Amino acid sequence: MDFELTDDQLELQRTVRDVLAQECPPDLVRAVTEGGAADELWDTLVSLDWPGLTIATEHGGTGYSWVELAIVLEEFGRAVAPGPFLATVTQFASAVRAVATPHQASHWLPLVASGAVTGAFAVDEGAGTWLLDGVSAAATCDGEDLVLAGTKRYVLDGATADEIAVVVRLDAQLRVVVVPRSALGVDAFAPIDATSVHADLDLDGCRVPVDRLLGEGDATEAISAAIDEALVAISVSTVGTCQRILELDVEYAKERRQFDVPIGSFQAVKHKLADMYRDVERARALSYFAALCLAEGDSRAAVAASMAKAAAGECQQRCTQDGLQIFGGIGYTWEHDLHLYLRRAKVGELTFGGASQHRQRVARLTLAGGLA
Amino acid sequence: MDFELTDDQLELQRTVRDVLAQECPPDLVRAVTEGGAADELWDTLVSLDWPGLTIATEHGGTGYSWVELAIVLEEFGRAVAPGPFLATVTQFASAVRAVATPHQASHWLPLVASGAVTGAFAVDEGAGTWLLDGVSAAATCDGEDLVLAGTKRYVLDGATADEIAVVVRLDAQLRVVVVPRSALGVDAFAPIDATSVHADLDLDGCRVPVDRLLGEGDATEAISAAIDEALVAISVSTVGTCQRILELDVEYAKERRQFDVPIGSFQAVKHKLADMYRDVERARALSYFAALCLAEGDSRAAVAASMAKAAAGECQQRCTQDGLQIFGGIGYTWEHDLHLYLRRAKVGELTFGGASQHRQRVARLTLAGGLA
Amino acid sequence: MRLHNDSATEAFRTEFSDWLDENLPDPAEATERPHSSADTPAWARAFQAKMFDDGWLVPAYPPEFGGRNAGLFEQLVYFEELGRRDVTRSFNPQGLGIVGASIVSFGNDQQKRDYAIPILRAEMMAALGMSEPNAGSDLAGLTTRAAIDGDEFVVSGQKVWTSGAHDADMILAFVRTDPDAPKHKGISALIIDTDTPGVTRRPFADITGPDHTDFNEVFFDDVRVPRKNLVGELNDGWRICNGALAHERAMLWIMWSQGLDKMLREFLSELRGTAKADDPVVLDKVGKLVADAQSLRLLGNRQLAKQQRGLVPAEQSILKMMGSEAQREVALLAVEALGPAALDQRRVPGHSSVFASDKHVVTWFNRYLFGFAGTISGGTSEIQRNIIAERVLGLPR
Amino acid sequence: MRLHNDSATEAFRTEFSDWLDENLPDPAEATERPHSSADTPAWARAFQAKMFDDGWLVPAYPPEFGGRNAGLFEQLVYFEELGRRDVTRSFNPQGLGIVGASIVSFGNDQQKRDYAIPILRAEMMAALGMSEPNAGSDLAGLTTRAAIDGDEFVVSGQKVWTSGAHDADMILAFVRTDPDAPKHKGISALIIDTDTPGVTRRPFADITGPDHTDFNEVFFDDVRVPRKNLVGELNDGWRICNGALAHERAMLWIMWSQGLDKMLREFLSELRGTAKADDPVVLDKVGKLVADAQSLRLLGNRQLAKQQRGLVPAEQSILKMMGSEAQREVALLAVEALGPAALDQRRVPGHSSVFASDKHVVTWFNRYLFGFAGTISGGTSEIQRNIIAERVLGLPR
Repeated sequence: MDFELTDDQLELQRTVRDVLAQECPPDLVRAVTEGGAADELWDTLVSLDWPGLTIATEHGGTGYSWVELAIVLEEFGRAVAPGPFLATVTQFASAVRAVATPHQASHWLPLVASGAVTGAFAVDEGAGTWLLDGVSAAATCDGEDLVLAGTKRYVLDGATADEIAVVVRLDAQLRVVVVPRSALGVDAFAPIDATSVHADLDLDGCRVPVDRLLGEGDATEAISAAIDEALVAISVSTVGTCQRILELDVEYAKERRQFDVPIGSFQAVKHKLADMYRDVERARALSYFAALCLAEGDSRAAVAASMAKAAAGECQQRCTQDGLQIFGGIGYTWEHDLHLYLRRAKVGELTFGGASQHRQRVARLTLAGGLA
Repeated sequence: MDFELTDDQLELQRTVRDVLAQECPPDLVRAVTEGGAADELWDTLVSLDWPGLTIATEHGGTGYSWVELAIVLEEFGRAVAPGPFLATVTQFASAVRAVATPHQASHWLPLVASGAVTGAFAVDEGAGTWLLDGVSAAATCDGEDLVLAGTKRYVLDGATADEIAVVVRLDAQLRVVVVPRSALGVDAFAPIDATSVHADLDLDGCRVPVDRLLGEGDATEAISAAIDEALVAISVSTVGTCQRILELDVEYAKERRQFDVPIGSFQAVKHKLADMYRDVERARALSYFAALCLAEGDSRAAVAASMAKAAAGECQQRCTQDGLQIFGGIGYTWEHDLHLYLRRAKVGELTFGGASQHRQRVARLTLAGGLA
Repeated sequence: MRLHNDSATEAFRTEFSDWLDENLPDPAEATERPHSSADTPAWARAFQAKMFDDGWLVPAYPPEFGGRNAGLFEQLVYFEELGRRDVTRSFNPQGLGIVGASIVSFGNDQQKRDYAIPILRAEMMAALGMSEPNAGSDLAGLTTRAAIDGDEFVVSGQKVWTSGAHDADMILAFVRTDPDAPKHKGISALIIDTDTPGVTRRPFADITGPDHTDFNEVFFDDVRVPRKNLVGELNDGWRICNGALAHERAMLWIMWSQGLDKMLREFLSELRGTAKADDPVVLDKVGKLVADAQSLRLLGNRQLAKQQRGLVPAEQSILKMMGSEAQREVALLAVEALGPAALDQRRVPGHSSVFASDKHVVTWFNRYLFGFAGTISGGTSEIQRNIIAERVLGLPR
Repeated sequence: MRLHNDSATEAFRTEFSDWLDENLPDPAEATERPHSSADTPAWARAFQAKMFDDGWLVPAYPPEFGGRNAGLFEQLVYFEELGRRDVTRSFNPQGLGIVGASIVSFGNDQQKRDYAIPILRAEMMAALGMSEPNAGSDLAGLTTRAAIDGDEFVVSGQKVWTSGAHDADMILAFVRTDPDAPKHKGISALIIDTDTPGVTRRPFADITGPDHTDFNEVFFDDVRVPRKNLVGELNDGWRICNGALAHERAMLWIMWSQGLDKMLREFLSELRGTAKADDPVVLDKVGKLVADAQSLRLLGNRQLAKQQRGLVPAEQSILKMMGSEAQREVALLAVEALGPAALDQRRVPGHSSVFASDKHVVTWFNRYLFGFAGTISGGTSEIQRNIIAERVLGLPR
């Protein structure tokens, strides 16, 4: 394998980083955290055609691979970028692409690529995992309409997205139906990270035209594949966030003096930072490997996605905890930016299953099928 | 509560330590590890009446409480004392005392107190835990005899003890029957620690007189209580062993120089030793609390025993791993004594359930019954 | 060794327990919440004063300072009874525990009358001026100057992390009075009334949220402080700094122990009956924390027993480290066990006592963040480990 | 980025794979076991010589040293094929990998002919004299002296941890030739034949058992070594010490990666079908280790890809630390998951390859102990972390 970015990919990385440095500085994140909006950032991303990065050119996208998307997501995580990108591109669009008929795809994907529609993906009903056996939300046909019932929980952007891809049961099959958010009852959380707001959705009595039912027949496998994409997206974004925490800590450890020396000369600080570095590198490697599996349609994508999510979870646990501990009091203030990163990293861990659940999934898949 | 040893107890501690320093130096342990015997040590312990420490005076013992026994056991662990003390006093005698009728007790306990008989306790059948629902070894009555069937595994001193208290099912009741080792098929292990040898026992066809069946009726609770004693004994013995590892490491860290300074001046070494110290103190506190609960018949004895075993397990894990890491190459040699302690500590962890299993038991008991 | 206290100690417990039953604030009247650690609502001031007057505020003190010369185990059962009921003695804990205590121990009679007793009776709110921007873990490096000018000190410099300063009437400030002396010589303790000209307090929000404001930066700009406000001897501040907690030093672990017990209790009551209560991975961690809580209590008890016997216990060195780290762990486990439900900051665990001071710290996520206060302030966990290695184990500095 | 190699690399794999299929030792004849890391049974000597002669021993070398000037990815697939079959190239790994490599890189023609090629062809067994009793982690502190006396060096001092010295024909010893120079100047590399008068080798047992004897103390008592045995320039030994591994440095991670894979594979095959394979606490740890193994492979691959592009990779700094710690963890998990069954040292996991050299290291408990060799020797894990912090992250020393 060739496990390093190509020159073109490195160029993309630089471009994304430059754009975000300009358009998404910590002040913007802080403004959103304290109640503001980030509409201009989204407009910029749309003008750069990034929502359609991995959407096929025939659907108005750029047609890049998942590796390029991973590059963008890592930078988004590094900048704690707010806005609808993550849910729209890595959850809604993934679900649509995985499940829809070609005809439906040619309707929805151009809308995503052009930035005309933002989306979300509603799977979980309270277990806090990615597991589909917990789905009991139901759709029933009523003439030309589908009538929905049930509740979806912890939906990223569930309170703000235009359209929501909802996983339901229909005649004992798992299906995805695209529902306008305006047709649903929405209960948004008071979030720990105001840049990624989750919501519970009440489906009861919601009625949509039957052509919003994606694909044909049971979509369990396709939904699983879409969820794997969501896992990898959260993982690589978390890597970016943790990378930034590490950078902030290293910088601080070089400058801050206690007992007449920089605190970075204490072995306790050095070893914490060395372990953070190792965890970031490990999570990055596993995230890009998962992205590469997605890009090449490799059969290891599922186990790779869970390895990435587990590694990102371990990485955020160490980087948030030791990252804050190294900063000491300064990092404990609202005024310091550290907590912006910390909150985002923790949100990633808490959604679509935590590190321990994914480690167990990796173990079960490996015991069943041999080493990756 | 008064959670410190009394003057008398401190005096006992000094006495035991002095005796073992004299009678059980590391050279003796090494000799046993390399194939020798420790018969003289056992003769000395018998001459000091220690096997009967907690056996009532009416049965020829000294009648001390479990706290005094804990003091002795900690010193035994500290000296990695070989020989039949642990299995005889904290497993065989505990089982007999918990289960036997007064008449049977007055037969067996004086034999233990006088050192005339060494014993073992056979519970496990392969699960590697203390759990009684795995017992399927059976006894059936045949006239004046009991006939046994089944296999017992991982029995400490199972290859050497005179008498073995075997947990069996008889008419759907859990019972204990005392079997002469000579009547059993014995398969001794090649042990990781030659000072504590385990064996598998083959009960099939073994025939003993019916008066060797202890007590009357189902003994599940009494057996559980005896197992709790075994847990506390292993825990407090492990504390002593880890204490010695800590002492050896501290001493070495003060002396050994690298990069022109004692390695104990490096923060990485300091913090490892500080954590080892904390874990030893924590495990010691929980072990003595459990001993105190046994001494006073407190209802928290079961949860306390598992807390002690869990804490001892965490403590040995850290002390063996970091204790060896701090010593570096020197500790990696057969010639250095460190591994004698390391092996004993690891044996404790591997018997009667490991730390994780006991943590789970603590959690279940606590969830069921409130905090201890 | 024995599990139970003697009957005299238990009688003491009963006496206090009865007093509490009789005198606890009426929840209907105790509705006002404090908004900083030097803000005490009227109902709480009244309760604290009542504790003082009846000799139950600091039992170890003599009666004139609100106590009854209680022994160590009497103090222990006292705190157990407070903890069992979630009773907070004072909403100005640094006033009661450090500032008041320092003046009781080292102040002169006038300072005791004018400051210590009003602080203990909650008539005056106090703050502690110790940390500085460049003297956090390295307290001996403080640089706030106090130059002597006739009958006055002229104080210049900056303090930070001064809890509740914006609501405090006075600050006990540690200042450098001899710049030429070695680092931890040349420090003195001064009482500085917060309305003295030149004192500026800037409260700032902590990590838990922009509206959670307790810490302050305090700037001293040529602040003139009368010489009579010097506590103890000139240049003897380091001793005061270390001795301030003498009266209840043996009891400091109780705060960690009870805080941990409370969090565990609340977490377990959330866990009971959920699917996670049967998840071995969660149970594994719960068992660890239950044992942590129990060992903290045991080691605290052992420390007391040693002191009772006139020995010098080493337990103290690990209790704060164990307690603060375990508290952070419980909160993190709760966050993880809740999973995405922990994203919702409207979810407030536990029952609320009349003394519950601050909703900011009681969501599990904020409790996790708040846990860092324990592993950072008052000597970071890293420094605690250095101390254990050097002072307890005797390793070279 | 792409998952698969180009076809030329895969063709190289096929060529080597075919060669192995044809030339692997016959198990029936390969029964004799080596008893130290400088002891090679006749069948293994023959196989190693065959690899040399056919250019498969060190593919990166030119043909005259048993290679074929292979590129980085060719070397990678070469090691993958060896690993897949559990093939050991040499039972004298320090001879092949360090001593031979040092002489190939820094020796003169005569040394290459008299030492390097015989070592590579397994006609001569070599040991490495680097560590000393007081120079373990601090290698620059070595004190074995070599004074120049005419055409000879006179060597005095002691080495330790010299693997296989008692079975070796020669030792490449690092000695101090200029005692006045700063610490890591003044060191030279000497070839010392083990039968030279004054050389005493005392093998000693390691922690895994009294009969597991590979390490030696080596004493030099006025040992006279001809000047022509100096490798490289006088006082240039530090460069040799660091440069010895240059040819396969990019491949060092493979050892950790393959060792970890092998242990995991054997552990998982023991676990399959047992009750522990459904225990979430065990699965949680297994998942962690599977991800460790995969990330090690990925980071190793990334290092190669960077080198291929002419970049200087930083991955190397974490690979050894990750690999050695993960290996220790797998063994510990196996011991814990086995429970008391792990007490029985007769239980030998895994299948045995003809190359399996040492039963001492393959019980899980001994593998756990053996794991410490990885976290201690060649720079302890603590020193690896210092290096990462200082060289990769740029923290002050």
